[in-house]
Amino acid sequence: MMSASHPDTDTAPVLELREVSVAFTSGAGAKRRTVRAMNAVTLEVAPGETLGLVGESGSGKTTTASVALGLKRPDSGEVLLLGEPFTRSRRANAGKLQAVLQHPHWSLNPRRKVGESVREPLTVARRDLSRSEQRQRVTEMLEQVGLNPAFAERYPHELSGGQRQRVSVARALVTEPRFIVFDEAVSALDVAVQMQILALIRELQAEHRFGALFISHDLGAVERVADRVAVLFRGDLVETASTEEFFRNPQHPYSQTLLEAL
Amino acid sequence: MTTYSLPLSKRKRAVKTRPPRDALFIAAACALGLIVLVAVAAAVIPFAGDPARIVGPRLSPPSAAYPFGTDALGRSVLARLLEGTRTTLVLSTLAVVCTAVISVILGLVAGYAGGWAREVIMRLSDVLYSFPSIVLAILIAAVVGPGQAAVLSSIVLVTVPLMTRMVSAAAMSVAKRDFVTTAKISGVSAPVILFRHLLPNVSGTIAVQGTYALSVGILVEGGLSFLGYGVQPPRSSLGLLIQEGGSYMLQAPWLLFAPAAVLVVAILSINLIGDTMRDRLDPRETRSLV
Amino acid sequence: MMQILRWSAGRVMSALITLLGVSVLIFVAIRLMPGSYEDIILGPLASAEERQLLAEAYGLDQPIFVQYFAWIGQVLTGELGTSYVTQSSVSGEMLERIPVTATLTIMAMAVTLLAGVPLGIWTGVRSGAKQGGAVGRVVSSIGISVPEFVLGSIVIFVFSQFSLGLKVGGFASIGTGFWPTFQALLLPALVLSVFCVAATARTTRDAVMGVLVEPHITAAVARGETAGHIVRHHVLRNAGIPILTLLGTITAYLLGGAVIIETLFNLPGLGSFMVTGLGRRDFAVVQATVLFAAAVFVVLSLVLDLITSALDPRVAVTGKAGS
Amino acid sequence: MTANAPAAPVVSLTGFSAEYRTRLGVTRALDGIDLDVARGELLAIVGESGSGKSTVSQAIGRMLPRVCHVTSGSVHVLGRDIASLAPDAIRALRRESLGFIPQDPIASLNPTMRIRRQLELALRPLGRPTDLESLTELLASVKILEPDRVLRLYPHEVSGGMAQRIAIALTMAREPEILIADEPTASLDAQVRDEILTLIVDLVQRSGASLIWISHDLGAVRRWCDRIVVMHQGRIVEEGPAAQVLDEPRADYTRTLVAAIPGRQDPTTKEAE
Repeated sequence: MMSASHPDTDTAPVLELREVSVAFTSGAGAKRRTVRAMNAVTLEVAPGETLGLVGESGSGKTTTASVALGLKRPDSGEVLLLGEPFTRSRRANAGKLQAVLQHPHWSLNPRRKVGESVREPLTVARRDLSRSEQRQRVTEMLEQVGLNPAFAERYPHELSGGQRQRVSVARALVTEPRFIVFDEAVSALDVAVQMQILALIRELQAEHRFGALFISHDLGAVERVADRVAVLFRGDLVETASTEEFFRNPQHPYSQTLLEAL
Repeated sequence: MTTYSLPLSKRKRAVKTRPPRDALFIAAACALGLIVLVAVAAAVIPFAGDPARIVGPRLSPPSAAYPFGTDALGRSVLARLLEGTRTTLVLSTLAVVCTAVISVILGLVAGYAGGWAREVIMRLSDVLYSFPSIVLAILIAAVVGPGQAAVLSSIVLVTVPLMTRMVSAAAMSVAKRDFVTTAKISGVSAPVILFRHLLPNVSGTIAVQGTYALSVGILVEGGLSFLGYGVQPPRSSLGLLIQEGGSYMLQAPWLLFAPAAVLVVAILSINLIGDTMRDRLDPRETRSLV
Repeated sequence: MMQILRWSAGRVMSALITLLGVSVLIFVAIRLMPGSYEDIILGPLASAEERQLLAEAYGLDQPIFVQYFAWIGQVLTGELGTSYVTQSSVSGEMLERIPVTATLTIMAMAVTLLAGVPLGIWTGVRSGAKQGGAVGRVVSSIGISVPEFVLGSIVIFVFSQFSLGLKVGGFASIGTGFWPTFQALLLPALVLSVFCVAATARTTRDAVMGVLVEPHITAAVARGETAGHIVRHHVLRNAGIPILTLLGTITAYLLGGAVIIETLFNLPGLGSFMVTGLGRRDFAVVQATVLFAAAVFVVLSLVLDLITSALDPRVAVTGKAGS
Repeated sequence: MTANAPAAPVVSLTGFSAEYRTRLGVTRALDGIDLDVARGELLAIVGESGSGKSTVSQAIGRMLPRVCHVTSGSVHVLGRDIASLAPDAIRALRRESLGFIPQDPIASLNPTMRIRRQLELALRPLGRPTDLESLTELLASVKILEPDRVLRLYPHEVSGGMAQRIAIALTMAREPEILIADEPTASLDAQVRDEILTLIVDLVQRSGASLIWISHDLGAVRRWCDRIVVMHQGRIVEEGPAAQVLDEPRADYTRTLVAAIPGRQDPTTKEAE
């Protein structure tokens, strides 16, 4: 079902969430509490655009990330990736979407060489490429993220946090996905390194035109990398605005407290 | 001891942890190594003579001619001890290898799949775990009949529950890591995730639990053979030798003390090695109030 | 309050499922045992009719799960079948023997708690100190490296060799008053408890060390509270939960150890009954004693589980015991 | 606020260095720290995770973890070198003069004990009244609405903000001369953060104690503290009055830190105080 408002395929939204709701129930009996992680969240990410998603812990950011990545099936509402709903098998979407997650320490399998980790998505999405062709793409990707290709032979523990996140970005881009989720991708890094990674993401997005959902509690990072900003407060999407508009005068009172707290 | 300034982010850590230099670990490793070496060597070059041959008068004390004395039938105690140690070690090691294979498969599936698969596997291990080890061994000996098969299957069924639980817990914590989530998103199939991502990162737990299982194995073999339902004469094992030693201990105490000493030293060194490996695997912060 | 009831109902259910599993395992094991009963009772030369008669008497010709439910029905009514060898009822024999094993295990459990837990706490609180290293580790491992059958044999050797007062072997039946029974069981109970004291001390030490590094202990230390105060009020309470769960495993050790100790010291308890049953291929006895041992363990673990949930308030909300 | 005559500093670290020796290798946590804290001063130590700011706060109370070894220098608290203090003396110092406000308030309370019991246990050795009436009053002093209900709860049943108020009440009831707060609002929500900070500063100023506040939140630090110390990888890279350090940062590192605060056009423009 193509959405009418975007007839032209290359501007059709990469990711669409329509009225998506997710609830968790914890405890049981008298103390049974259902926590509404997402209530009727609707958002879109266009190709080449970065949508910043901000909110505090417990606002439903992480749930939104796992729904957008097809890891969690919503209780109600629709999730469309490139216009198609998520199917049961993840193999179908292999290569179309990827993620860069928060903990640099655990973003790579400590027992495998860095090159192998970056090559892994290719072994599923690009079986047509031979092993050496896949290795060749890995070398190209490492260079694109500003790492010396010789790193492919190293183990993750020999790299710094910043370098490990660069490798994650390389792994995310190696299959040329149309949509990438950055879930707190730079929060665990030093400020100076954060700046470099954020700049890298902007550069690569300009070149590869992927759609990105950049999730973070750090407004500073969002300001540097997002085209539009959406604010989540206890599962409700309370405000969506262009970045420049959002930082100049936030509408929703909660957004104001967030900005004031800085 | 040179201290050098290392910025926190570039902390150097070798994945292949070097063997620890602490004295206790080395002592335990040497003791165990010696026992294994001598027992295996005795099979290749029977320097202590043939365990089945009558070499001298019955129950004669240790002397130059018979270094460990002779047993109730006049056989060399040293020769029988070496053969007994070898049987116990071989049986326990073989059993632990089976346990490891079973527990790793069940543990990984339970840890990664979760849901009903995990529930079924945990319930089965609860059932086996409800039997005191010697009681389970007796039940199996009744089914399989006394002998080495009973010892082998008893050790496996006694050690599988605990090892499965430990592997499953470790697998569950690794499954939460980002690199597993990313593999899932890349469409990597579950079996590949189990063996390419979970198994190598759980190998530390497997090694530690395997070591502890080995010491439990020796205990179970000893107990079952001591009761007479494990290894059957004329073959010998540490448990059997201790039982024979027990019945003649008033006239010939060396029949009891030799196998008892070997058994205790073997189990002690295996436990110490296991403790050291466990502390190296996840070094815990400690505090002393004193 | 409702929450605790719901949570404990869950625990009772899983214990029942485990018990069911245990009974199925034993029933299947019995059916797999080599040589049908007919050979044992009637001898291998018995004619076909005799075998058929016996089979009907024991209901062995019905389909397997009918036999199972018949068997379970008997077990639940306390009727554990008749011994194939002595033709006397197994449960009668067991009732006589239970007090022996019970006294033995309770005495050993008392020694375990009185010695094991304090030893564990003492070494746990000092775990970090300099000398805590090698000595602590060897001592904590030696206890669990000397199995009952080794220690028992050596103790018997020592006591019979040098007759240090405690008589070995022979056993005044329970009836003849408390003191002779106590004296007869003291030595076996002590031998049985050595392994359990070591295992308890080891686990208590780990539990205490685990609690000591928790943030609320750091806060207490930062408030300048004395070590005694911290241990008494904070460490014991938080370490209590893992120690209680340990008691379930300790009971399993004790029941297992009792089998060896009773055989070694030839005490007329359930353990020796089980071993002789196995020896004489008297499967009704093996079946009943093994089921009894497993049932005691499952029931006790359930009781301990419920106690720990009552002690740990977090269970009321999160539905699982705080680790 | 600081007395003009240079009164003896309540806390002073001189040439203080420490390193973590673990199986993974040796990592230097602090590299020659010289820091003085005057009586009644509100000092903030800012820096990123791994800069060593928490190690400084632990060193003051001699609460360094076992794997952290002091390699040089000394720490003097109220004029006494804490390294030389006997265990009883250091305990007395912590009990009478030092106060710690935890980063994770809920975790700093005993999970198996109701709040009331914990307050009694902590206050009785100090001779403070522990009857229901005075405990309720104590909780009211930190603006907890229904103190009698809270007293009956278990730690996992109270909110983060509530638990922090309890921790503050517990600490301030001992009237410490030096209060060390290691990221007191890190685990709290935005709205609650300001209330807790105002509460801490208000109580500190009223009691005349010195506050050593560890934080990575430059905005909040700027509003409350007299002096700021910026730390990076175990060294103090800059030190000075709050406004001057944040508006005209001399060290490059401070400049990148300040630039990272969103919505700030240019760090050098003068902010209306």
